[in-house]
Amino acid sequence: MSIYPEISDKLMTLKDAVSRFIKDGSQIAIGGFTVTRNPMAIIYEIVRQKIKNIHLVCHSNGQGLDILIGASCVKRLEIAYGGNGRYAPTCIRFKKAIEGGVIEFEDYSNYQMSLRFLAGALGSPFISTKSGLGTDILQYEGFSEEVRKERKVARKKYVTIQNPFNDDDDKVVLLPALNPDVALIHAQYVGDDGTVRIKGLTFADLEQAKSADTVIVTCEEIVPRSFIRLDPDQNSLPSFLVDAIVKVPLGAHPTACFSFYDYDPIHLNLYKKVAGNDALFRAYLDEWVYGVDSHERYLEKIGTTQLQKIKANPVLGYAAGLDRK
Amino acid sequence: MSIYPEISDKLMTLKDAVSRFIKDGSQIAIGGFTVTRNPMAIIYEIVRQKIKNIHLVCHSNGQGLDILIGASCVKRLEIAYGGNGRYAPTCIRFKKAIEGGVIEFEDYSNYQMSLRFLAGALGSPFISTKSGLGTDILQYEGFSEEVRKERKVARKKYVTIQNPFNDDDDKVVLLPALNPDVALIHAQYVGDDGTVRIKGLTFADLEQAKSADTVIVTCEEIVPRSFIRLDPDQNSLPSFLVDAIVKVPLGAHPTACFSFYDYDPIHLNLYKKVAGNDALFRAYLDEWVYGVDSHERYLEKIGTTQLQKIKANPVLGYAAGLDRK
Amino acid sequence: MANYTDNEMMAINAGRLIKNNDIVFAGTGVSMLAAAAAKKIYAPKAIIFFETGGIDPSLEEIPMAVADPRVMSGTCLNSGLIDAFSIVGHRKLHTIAFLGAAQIDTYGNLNTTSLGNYMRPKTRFPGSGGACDVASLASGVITFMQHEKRRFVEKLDYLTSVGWYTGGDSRSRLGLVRGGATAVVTNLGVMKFDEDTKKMYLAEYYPGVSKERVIENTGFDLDVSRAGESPAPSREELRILREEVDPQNLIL
Amino acid sequence: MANYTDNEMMAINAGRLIKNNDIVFAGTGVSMLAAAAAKKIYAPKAIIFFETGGIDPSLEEIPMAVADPRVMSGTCLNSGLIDAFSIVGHRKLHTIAFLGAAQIDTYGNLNTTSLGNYMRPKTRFPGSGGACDVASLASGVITFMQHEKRRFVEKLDYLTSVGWYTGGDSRSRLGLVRGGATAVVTNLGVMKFDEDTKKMYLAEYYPGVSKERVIENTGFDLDVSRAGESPAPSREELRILREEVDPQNLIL
Repeated sequence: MSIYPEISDKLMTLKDAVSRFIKDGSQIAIGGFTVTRNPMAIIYEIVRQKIKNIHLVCHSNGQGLDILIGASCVKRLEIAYGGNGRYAPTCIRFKKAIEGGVIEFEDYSNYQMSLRFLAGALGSPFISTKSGLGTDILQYEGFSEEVRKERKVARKKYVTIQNPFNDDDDKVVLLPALNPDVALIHAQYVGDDGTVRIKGLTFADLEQAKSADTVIVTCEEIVPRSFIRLDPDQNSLPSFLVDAIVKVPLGAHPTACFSFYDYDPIHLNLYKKVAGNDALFRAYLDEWVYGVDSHERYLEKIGTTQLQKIKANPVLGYAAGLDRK
Repeated sequence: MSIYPEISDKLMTLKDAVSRFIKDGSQIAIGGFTVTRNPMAIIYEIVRQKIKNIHLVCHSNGQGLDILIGASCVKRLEIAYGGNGRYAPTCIRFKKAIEGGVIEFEDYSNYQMSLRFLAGALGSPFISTKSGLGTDILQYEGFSEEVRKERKVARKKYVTIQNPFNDDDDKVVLLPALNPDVALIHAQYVGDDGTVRIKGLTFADLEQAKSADTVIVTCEEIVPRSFIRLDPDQNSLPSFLVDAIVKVPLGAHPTACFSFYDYDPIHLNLYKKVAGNDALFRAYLDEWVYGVDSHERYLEKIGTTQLQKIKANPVLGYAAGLDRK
Repeated sequence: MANYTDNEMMAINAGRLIKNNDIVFAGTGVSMLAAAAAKKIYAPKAIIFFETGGIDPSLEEIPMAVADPRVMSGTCLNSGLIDAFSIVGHRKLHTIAFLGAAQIDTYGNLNTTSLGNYMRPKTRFPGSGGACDVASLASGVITFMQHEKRRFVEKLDYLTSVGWYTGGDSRSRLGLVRGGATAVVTNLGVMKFDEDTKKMYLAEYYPGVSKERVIENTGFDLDVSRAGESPAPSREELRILREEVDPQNLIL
Repeated sequence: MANYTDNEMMAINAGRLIKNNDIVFAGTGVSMLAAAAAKKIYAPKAIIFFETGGIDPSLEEIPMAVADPRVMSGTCLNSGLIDAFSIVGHRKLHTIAFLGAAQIDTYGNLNTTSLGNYMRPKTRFPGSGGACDVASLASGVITFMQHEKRRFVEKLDYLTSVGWYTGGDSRSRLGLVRGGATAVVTNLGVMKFDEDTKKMYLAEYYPGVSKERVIENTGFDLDVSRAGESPAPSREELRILREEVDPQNLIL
């Protein structure tokens, strides 16, 4: 019998979570933001299982985005920002893929993408905003007419209408809702009743999860129901919105996980050095992704010394004094 | 010098908060929901200061709504629900006012009203939903053409459009955003840095506060910055969205305040007995509102025995075993 | 006389309609009882939640309103209205809502707003609250009614919450993608809706109630040809209801 | 040679533009420095916040990205993107955004998307992120630029974030109710915008920089007639910047 009877049907391995829920052509939203809480462990597993033709829908993504694009898993991209702080002012494989014309892409802004997830979560078909009026974001469409006919692609990038509640000339942008096939979220805690708690900033993770057909949550710890229900004001998602739960300590490495660990400057600098060169990048994937069959093995390669360095001060939430150059 | 230097410009008495920020004709949103966290102390003060012609915008309101309407402070009402649990399946003065034709009113639903506050908070001029299609909520308008021209009244109750992102016939309701003049919120905690923390359910309080031009927060306790910033994930509103802070322990009585006190069945039953009769209701106001010049005096009249009975078990959040008949 | 009350019989019959993994939207009064009974007797894996944002509370005491602090205690999550209604309408969930109403018509449309002229009503009720929303967005609605001719009417004075609208496929033609009226549970029996016409019919009448009595108390033509007698509540059902769901006897 | 770096001079000059009670939206790099400097030197009552949702962090260490865990530490509130952008656009707040860009034009419009053809660019940059949003919604924008001809251009390759659009009242005619480009802070000086034409002009040049050098490094006509020399950073400004804002010397 499972030690977690309430979530025994949802608790699974990374391998099973990916093979059950992520398909060729899936539309995927990944949680986190640039250097923090990217669901790296499950992204590495997607790469290992060679899932192709992913339609990625992002606001600001960093390391997760870059690995998926670099490993040729992504066919189509809706994005506001591809960057990883000082370690990659523009994400390296993302930049190469767009300059090389090897992926379909379309630009939005962060608020626009977040509002699109929110609309999907609310069950609203679209949402209105003033953001973007006059910009080339509303001028240039990245997707062709053919792409616009495909599943999970909005029929129009956006629509501008006259505000029907204002008699004066007043233009408003309507943005189509997003309802991805799968949202991948890395959280600090999942209760043994399936309740999810994210600590620190939530970015657009909650809107992404609520808008998705399937939600996979990887987590640092599974904690008792008695703990997670003592103060339910702090919780983020109810169990019934979550389809798969995978316990993966350090599952966001080399990005940060507030109150557990900081981002890993050594690994991100290593990545920065190799990612721009196709051969070196393939060697990186061989060594760090294909060459390890689990996140535990990957962490063994990182090593305890490095992991101790990035261990967060639990009160501050980050590794004070960490050499971040 | 103030003992709270960071919020010395915002900390004030109920009297000052009402006289500074609430005007004849103000559009007001009040927080809480039926029997919980109605900002009663400031509502009583509004009644005492005889503010008139209020335009009240509500989802589900209970005691606060009924007192304001009963005391003839309300001219215009947008509402989803006027009720107070078993103590008033339909709010009594609300019911009389509508049946008597003495206030202008317009009906929406709870989701619709909450979405309208959300749109106001987002800076979106309107928001789309499927809720309400086919109903008389979209058939009957309560406001006249003249009222529709007045400030803070939407030019149209709603608009139905064809979803521009769907080639098939697909109708969608657009609801106009709400941006009330003032939102009145009762919270458990305000930090001495002005940060607001609401415990238990937040209803639509946060959307109401974020959508309003002015926010008045009454609270049970003012707590140190060191406490409220230890876990900022739990906080509800930043200081800069709040214009006035008033410390009023038991400020939601006779409605409940999670983890502090339960609703007061004795007082709500007393109210139920008198509210239907105009003379008795006026006597009630004379005794409990006009006849006391502060919330402290009002609480003295309620008495410690009754207040001890409704004191919440701080872990359960309510008064276990309270006689609620 | 039966050894149980109308409210008990209604709570039990509605509870029997709930299945494991249903997400149950509960309102006040008998709907609160029915939701708690469903969870404690018939469908322990069902989740009870409230429009106010309280999800899966411990319900050690029965809440008297959907904003009662008892709906915030021992929950998995305390959120707010926006979250609650987005759960009601969530595509991946099977959400069942319990509602009450002042009037119902043959297609399960509901009135909780007013009687008489809308602008100057004879009787004003509380209004939609979340009823219109869940009727629009949930997978199904179970309505509690007192079975009286003046409540089961040919034409509603005000259509607050849409059921099967004008029958047939009229609901989906409105633009509503799922849901509709599932059942009506009264003090006399349980009504369901014809799969094609979407008209209400009598599915079950309670022990001691005749089909004729149901017809007499219904203000429109009601097909009773498919009706059978409901099983009486068991001792155990009543025990749980009285001792665990509402031991303070606040609603029973 | 001056005893301070370009980044120090830029952070100090941008910081000087912030007032108490401004709500300052900070990005990465020098904008992070400028925001922290503003708070610690010029406007202690200003609030620094990030598009990621971190509001008023303690900034005991300088964050290297807007999602750095250091923007979540000691805050008054940890929220998310939706909340952050609704703060940027909030009517009751005076919000000033710090942005960087690859290209800027004479009306302060910005490009952070790409050079060359959009679909097959010569150089791809990260994209808008929140830049387009804050340029649309904030009360004002202060942009950090390296002062080079190829960056100060007649025509942007891609207009990611709108400044004064095509000048005059064109911004408000777009439907944007407030905001616009406030200033541009470069390694050579500080540019502002003419009240009527909304064209960029040189307001200040740094000690040791000539008007001619600014003109040489600007790809469009720039009015320098109103320019004066900026005061050099004081010892105290530099001390706070070096010892309190970025003691690890990560960005300086």
